[in-house]
Amino acid sequence: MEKEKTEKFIGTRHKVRSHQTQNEALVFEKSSPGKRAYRLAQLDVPAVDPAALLGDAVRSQSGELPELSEIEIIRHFTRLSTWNYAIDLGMYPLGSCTMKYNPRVNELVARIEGLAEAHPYRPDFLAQGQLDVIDLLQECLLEITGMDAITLQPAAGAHGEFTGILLTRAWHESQGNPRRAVLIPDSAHGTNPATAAICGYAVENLKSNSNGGIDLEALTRQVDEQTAALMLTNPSTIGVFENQIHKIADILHAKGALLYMDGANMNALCGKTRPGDFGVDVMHLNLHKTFSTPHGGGGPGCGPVACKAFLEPFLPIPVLVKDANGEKSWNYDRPHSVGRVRAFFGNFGMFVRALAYILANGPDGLRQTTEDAVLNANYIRAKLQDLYDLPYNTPSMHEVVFSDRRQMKNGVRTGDIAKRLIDYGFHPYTVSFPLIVPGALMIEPTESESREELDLFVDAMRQIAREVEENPQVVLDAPHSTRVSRLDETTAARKPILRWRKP
Amino acid sequence: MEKEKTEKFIGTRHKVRSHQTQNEALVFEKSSPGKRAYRLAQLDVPAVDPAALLGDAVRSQSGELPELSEIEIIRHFTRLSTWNYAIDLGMYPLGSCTMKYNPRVNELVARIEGLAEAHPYRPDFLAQGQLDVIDLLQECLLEITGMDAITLQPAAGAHGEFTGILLTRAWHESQGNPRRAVLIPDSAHGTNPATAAICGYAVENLKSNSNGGIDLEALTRQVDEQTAALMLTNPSTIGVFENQIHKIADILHAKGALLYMDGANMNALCGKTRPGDFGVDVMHLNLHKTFSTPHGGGGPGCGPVACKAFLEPFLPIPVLVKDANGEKSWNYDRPHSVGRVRAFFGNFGMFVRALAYILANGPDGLRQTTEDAVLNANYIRAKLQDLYDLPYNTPSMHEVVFSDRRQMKNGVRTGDIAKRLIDYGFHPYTVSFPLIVPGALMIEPTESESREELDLFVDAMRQIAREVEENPQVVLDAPHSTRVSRLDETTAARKPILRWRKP
Amino acid sequence: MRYLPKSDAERAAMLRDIGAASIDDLFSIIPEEYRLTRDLAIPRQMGESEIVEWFRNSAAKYTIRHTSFLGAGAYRHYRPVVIDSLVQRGEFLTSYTPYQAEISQGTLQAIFEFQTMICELTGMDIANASMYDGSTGAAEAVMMAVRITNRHHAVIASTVHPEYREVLATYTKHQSLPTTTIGYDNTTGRIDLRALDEAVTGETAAVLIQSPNFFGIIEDIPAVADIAHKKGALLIVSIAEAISLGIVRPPFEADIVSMEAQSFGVALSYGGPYCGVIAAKEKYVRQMPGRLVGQTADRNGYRGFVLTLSTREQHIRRERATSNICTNQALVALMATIFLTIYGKEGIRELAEHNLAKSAYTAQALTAVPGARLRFQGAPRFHEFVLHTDEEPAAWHRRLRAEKIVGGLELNRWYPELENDTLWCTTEIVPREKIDIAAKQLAALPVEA
Amino acid sequence: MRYLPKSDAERAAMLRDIGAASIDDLFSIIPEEYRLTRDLAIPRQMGESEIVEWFRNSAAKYTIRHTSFLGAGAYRHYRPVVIDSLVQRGEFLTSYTPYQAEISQGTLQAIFEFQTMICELTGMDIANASMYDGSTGAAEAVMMAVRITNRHHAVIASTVHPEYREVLATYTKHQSLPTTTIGYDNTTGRIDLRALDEAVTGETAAVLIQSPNFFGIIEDIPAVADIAHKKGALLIVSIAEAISLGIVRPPFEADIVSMEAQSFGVALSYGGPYCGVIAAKEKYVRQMPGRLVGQTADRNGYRGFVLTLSTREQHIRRERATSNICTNQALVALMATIFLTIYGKEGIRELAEHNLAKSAYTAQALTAVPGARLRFQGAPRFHEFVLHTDEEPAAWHRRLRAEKIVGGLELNRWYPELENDTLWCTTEIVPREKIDIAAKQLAALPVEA
Ligand SMILES: Cc1ncc(COP(=O)(O)O)c(C=O)c1O
Ligand SMILES: Cc1ncc(COP(=O)(O)O)c(C=O)c1O
Repeated sequence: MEKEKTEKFIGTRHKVRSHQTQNEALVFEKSSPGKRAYRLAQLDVPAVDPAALLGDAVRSQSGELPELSEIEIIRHFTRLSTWNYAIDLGMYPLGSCTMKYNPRVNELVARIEGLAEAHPYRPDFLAQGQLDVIDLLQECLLEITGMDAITLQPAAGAHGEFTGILLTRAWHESQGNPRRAVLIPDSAHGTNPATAAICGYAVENLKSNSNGGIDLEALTRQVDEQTAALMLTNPSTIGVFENQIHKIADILHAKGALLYMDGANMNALCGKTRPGDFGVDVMHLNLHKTFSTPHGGGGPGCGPVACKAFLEPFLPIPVLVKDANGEKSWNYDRPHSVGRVRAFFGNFGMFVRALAYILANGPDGLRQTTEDAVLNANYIRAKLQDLYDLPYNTPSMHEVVFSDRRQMKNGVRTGDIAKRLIDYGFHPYTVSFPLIVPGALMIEPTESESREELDLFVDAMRQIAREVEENPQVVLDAPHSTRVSRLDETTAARKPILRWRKP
Repeated sequence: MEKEKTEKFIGTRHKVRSHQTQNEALVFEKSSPGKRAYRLAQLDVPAVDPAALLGDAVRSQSGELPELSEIEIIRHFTRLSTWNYAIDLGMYPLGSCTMKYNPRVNELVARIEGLAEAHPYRPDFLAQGQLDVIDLLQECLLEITGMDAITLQPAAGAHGEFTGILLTRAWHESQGNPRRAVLIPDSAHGTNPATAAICGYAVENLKSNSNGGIDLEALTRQVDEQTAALMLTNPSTIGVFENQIHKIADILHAKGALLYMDGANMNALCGKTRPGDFGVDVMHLNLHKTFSTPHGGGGPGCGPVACKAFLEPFLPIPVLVKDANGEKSWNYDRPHSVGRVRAFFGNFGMFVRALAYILANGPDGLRQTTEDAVLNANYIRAKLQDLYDLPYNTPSMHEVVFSDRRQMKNGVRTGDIAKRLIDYGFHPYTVSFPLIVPGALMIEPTESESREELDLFVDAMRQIAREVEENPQVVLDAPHSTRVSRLDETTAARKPILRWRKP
Repeated sequence: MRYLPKSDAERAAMLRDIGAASIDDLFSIIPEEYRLTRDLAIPRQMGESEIVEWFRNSAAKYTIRHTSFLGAGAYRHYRPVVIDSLVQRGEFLTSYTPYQAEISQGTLQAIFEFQTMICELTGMDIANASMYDGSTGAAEAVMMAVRITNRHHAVIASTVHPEYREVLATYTKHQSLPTTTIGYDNTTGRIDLRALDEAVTGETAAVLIQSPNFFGIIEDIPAVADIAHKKGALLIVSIAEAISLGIVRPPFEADIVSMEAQSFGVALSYGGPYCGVIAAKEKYVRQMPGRLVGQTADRNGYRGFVLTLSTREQHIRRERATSNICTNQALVALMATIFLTIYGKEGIRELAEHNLAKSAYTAQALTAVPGARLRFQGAPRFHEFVLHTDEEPAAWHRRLRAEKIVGGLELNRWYPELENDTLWCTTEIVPREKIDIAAKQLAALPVEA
Repeated sequence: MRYLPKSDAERAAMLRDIGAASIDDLFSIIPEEYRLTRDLAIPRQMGESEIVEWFRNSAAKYTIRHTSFLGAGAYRHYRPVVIDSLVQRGEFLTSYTPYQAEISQGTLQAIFEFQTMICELTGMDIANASMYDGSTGAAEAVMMAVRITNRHHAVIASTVHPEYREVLATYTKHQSLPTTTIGYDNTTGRIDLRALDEAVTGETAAVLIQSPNFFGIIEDIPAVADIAHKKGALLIVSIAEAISLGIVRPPFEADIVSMEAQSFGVALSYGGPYCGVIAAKEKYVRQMPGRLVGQTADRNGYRGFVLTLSTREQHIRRERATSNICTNQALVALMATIFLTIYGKEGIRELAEHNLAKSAYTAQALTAVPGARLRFQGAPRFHEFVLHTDEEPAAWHRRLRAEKIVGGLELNRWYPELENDTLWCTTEIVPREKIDIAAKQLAALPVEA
């Protein structure tokens, strides 16, 4: 095993060594007038005089876009890319984000000309190929979730939440009263309350019980005729399966409220259990988590919403329909629809990738994937629980959440441990979320990590624990091995510089 | 400008900073039985029993190929790639190698299904598209070189030399005497003498004159009826245009000998002058140098051979021919041909890339490219000649060759300066070639470098010169900023370990 | 399963380390009755070659390279090759939102460059890191205006993309935010200024227009701005065809610009993923939805970039956040950034000019056809126009399709009054020869007369 | 020109720094009369979209997805997607030969892995970093044997790929290295062992055979080895279809193996670039042509890799080098390395089995056709076979092509005695349905009877 000794390390970094990366200025700073990276095809129609055609509307002064040659552009973005960590480089255990392998075949099929170059307004009879993709993906997702109807239109998870709560609201309105409030556990992701608010609902906070789960008594007390729905993440954000879920559904349904499930953690359930079977009325999925579409540095995503039959009439327009001889088309005539949540049909390119992933797995593959995801999380838990505080010792599913309680004694917080992990060659876990765990270390390995990579992660976490005891300063000053370290976020926010300006 | 201070540096490294790179074991060390990265399509014919079909010829024990999953493979090769320097990362001034930009559109067109999936034995009438590519590339290369006939069959420069000298030999044989020797200047690349030997010729060394060029008197003395040809690199390997070239041709032709030109340095001539016009009888080109096909870590290349009409009958088979109505086909009926130099038609994928490059440039682009290549080399020469010894001060074309004479005084050789350049973020120049320059620094920037990149290079070279004066040890110990440093080549050669073996 | 880096032996060993008898132990918390004991009824596991084949076949259905004159919010422009070569680098493709700045500088600097380019193009001071698309961007822009002005009424031009307006309606419905829609001038196709003047009141938070509008016509932005501003309302300009900014005067008078950046090197991909973005005047930065990247320095004084002003966002502010957006369109924004770097200051103008020329030629060719004329006159257009034909579109569409040409989009689907009116878009990739064929077919006699 | 990173202003400034009045000054050394004063007569500078269009069109000519039964040294197998994703990373694609080990470890380690895999597959001890292709590799292998044995005569099987033999002839012609060609056994299609036994003498440097041979038949390597070795000659085995090694016994008895690795994930690409490689017994390492990568350690004890034993090569040895090869097929070797990593120990066997099954099915289907039979019997085959038809191939070729099928390759082009004999190859990618159609057409009556 290779070793590296430096005063900065008590132990051994097995995973990374320092090397060099190229510097690179802003693209604007590399510009000089007259350089070109483009050449248009010869114009085969008469040239026109823009000023004559546009009059006052003509642009008199061009924007300050950079002027570079092609090789400089290749180098610019290649150099920038080398400053990033990525799944392709190593484990990326961001809790709740499901950073799994993004298969390359997905990228290939999404770029097949007939799919990539299809205009959204091409007539349906020319779009049968696209509609086949949408239809099969919908079928698969319905079978996986156990729900009755689905829309692929939402562009991301939060957008799916928005759509799902709109369905809820539309249904309540159809029952005569939109109701006032949405119940949200204190363990929920920030998008849940933000979504409820946009949908015109008051947010009622639901305190988690000692296991980080739903307190049935509290719930029973809080649910009433003004409760529109409960937004529940299952498994919860501490990675625990809500095994009272059916009772929860009953309590809600008894008062005419609905159960919304945030499906961000479906990676713990695929092929093992189905939300539709345990009482969920409406839910969203994140194709960019559970179904392997790449995160791309922050997006794009796709957040399909699946629901029970009674909510189907309210789905966004348009809805895919099939006629007798299998010809597919879009139906816009949906009087009860909540309307559109975005233009066109959604992030089709992500549909293609997610379907390719499902076909590559099949039923056995999806089940094995879920099992491996849960296996990995429990393996990490078993290997670290002697050194890191486990606030809730309920069994973990796909992720495990520790707290920095012990390290705090030496003045080291979860954020510091996270930065130190970088020195050991890993992307940090999710820091200080969920809020119900003070100083949380939220670790989701996903199924994509080999035992070797997990052991290296465990080794790093254990070495850091030791450093916290023997030399906390080295942790507090981390990272020590990166191009930049501890950027000044305060100044960034106090005096925002949000764009380059020509000197 | 960002700065980095470390005891290892007297000055400032403007181009690179240290960061981290992932470690990665041998792919065999990551293997474990049962892991899979493949899945075959369902077999749609009856399965067979190999043992029954093959008898003794069946393989009883599989080779020890690694067993990994797909994500591990992506990570393995992605991690490895981050240990490489490349044109895409920065200037790569390897003299004689013409490390220019490799356009991405070349890679795209070479992968268009109809081109990439064409079988070499598809009938000619189905291969008209492929033959169009070959025909147009041949036309362009003939116009660029000013020669009369061409073959694209050779797989690289050395292979082209082999082919070209075979043409020479075949012609001499047709004149009744293959002749005995090939003249090769002491400044020539190693492939030149090696090639002459394979072709059954004795190699006669031609001493360069004080300008590193051909000594006409010496040449006149050496050429006789046993001289088959002179292999001349023009511009020479010290980057100097042989302006006596026509006299040289005359001297050779007077004795019935031929002038072979090593076209590795055509990047200095394209669009400015044509070998066919200044007396060359036969020459090769390196599409992987002058015409931008990628070096790919050592290959593949392509070494077309162009010749004058009198050598045409001897070209390798097959030769492309066109009938009256433009239908193209391969002609194998060539009684005087030297025969085949490889199977099929050559590195077709490289033909596609080179043609794409020529079309992207056009006549004006190729000329400008040559001018910029020469401009860059002369710029470096002007900026460094006060600190580095210039053994020949004849005007430089596309490359400039310094020597380490001055730095030697402090015990620093060209190889050490090369290693030190790595610390400054550059790939070294070509070390200790050509042989006529003791301790050569052979620098070829190509046209692909911006003034900014050239200035950074000049700055690095000047800082190193200063370090040689003030702290030679830091140069002798370089590189200091890489994952590995100064590998033990002696042991590697004394006890060769050329493969991994299962422990 | 070929994506899973484990052998069964390793799984067994790990279970032993955990102290579990079998994998089922780890799922025992799931109530018996809800455990799935059968295989999911989805297609069997396929080999990679079978997957590629499946998609090739569906892609091949009826898609033998048509030439299309469709635009209407989704535009086909040539996509330079280097875009895909670069965005497919794993370091960009497989990284998450750049929360950990030390190992995300590549993504962060690229977003900072994107924000700058959007500002330079739109004439605004600031821009965010992206929104889902042009339609949700427009909706978020209106909600942003409401937060800024504390007024609760919006005025919208009927010439804003119909689907954008539908999305806006969905968003505003539950925020007690009534909206008034303003029609267009029948001759120019621009927003009806008189009607607008009457509709805008002291209660109006914002006026939302699109330029070039849905008919391809460039609105008189200064005039609209005057009407909005004199009542203290904000002007929001939606831009669906970003390439227009190469040659069309930016909406300097706008307070907020919501743009769809799909035209900047993003594939049509049957409607998504695209790239919305909001730009605005500096003073509105704290009401901006979505992520923002800012420049700063690290502890050694090196320049670096970070996500900033995140107190606006849901993960901090929760129900009081400026928006619920989390995942955005980062990789698509990177495509746009690379596209704009390739074309640059001169190229974007030249490209826009080619589009202008192609569309002008198409308008000329089609209006030369007897019974065909421009629906709107007298106001400048970019690369789309509305054509009126005496013959009903269904008839000539059939003739065009026989030539593998998809003609203009029928507008009566959204504008019942626009019978036999179709929207034609011609970008730089449509060859003249196809335009001529389209004109010929349009002029040809109906198949069944 | 869009690849050139300079503005005219920068060019002018640089000329000033150099002290040149104009760019022409820098070319003044070229004698006046040879300076080109006109534009080269080549096509005008094209835009990227025009270039892509040009190649799309040439690719489209007559190539509407045919199914092909062609093999004969170039084999179409499925190429896993990750190969191209990885080899197109600039760090691999745009780097040079790894002479500077400190910044080339990625390429070096990959080559070391390649060398190991080739050894594991062929049963040899060492392998080089690649040769141009299978044909030049075979020629270099023979010259290597000559250096080793110091003998100057070679014996070659006529069942070695005809074009390999042509290349060998070109190489040996000028090295006073006479060769004898040995025919094949008419029933088995294997090399004629008796003739071989007579031809091999104490002067014979090497016996060169191919297995599977050009007819797809697996040679009796132990028997051939005995004949060669008992006369002190080396046995060189050429392998044109590398996939066969997944299921066919490696040529353990060979002294040198020359292989074409194109089948390992390399596109057909109309014949190149492919990837030759030479493997051999350890003791012959110093006569090996081409590059070799060896393992070593750096000054800190880290494992690392370097190019080694370069005293064999032209840049050191010049006219006494083992070969003149310099640039090789590195990137193609990397493709093969990735391919072999994807399939691995089990996959390569399973893949070979599928090829075996497909070919067996094809043989059965075609020989069921009246007037068609296998040309050779009694010796094992891999995935190619020679079919004899009473009807002349030209006739049924026409019928197959109407079905977009390219049938077997006519052998009389190289083997005049093989009239109406065609070589059929079926890899895993040929669907059964196409095989059945081919059989049906073969059986159908001649179009013109
Ligand atoms: C539990 C949970 N809910 C919702 C979301 C929001 O999903 P998206 O980012 O796709 O909008 C996330 C994403 O991090 C999440 O983890
Ligand atoms: C001057 C010269 N001649 C010949 C060659 C050999 O060309 P190749 O490596 O393509 O065989 C080279 C390559 O470095 C060279 O620089």
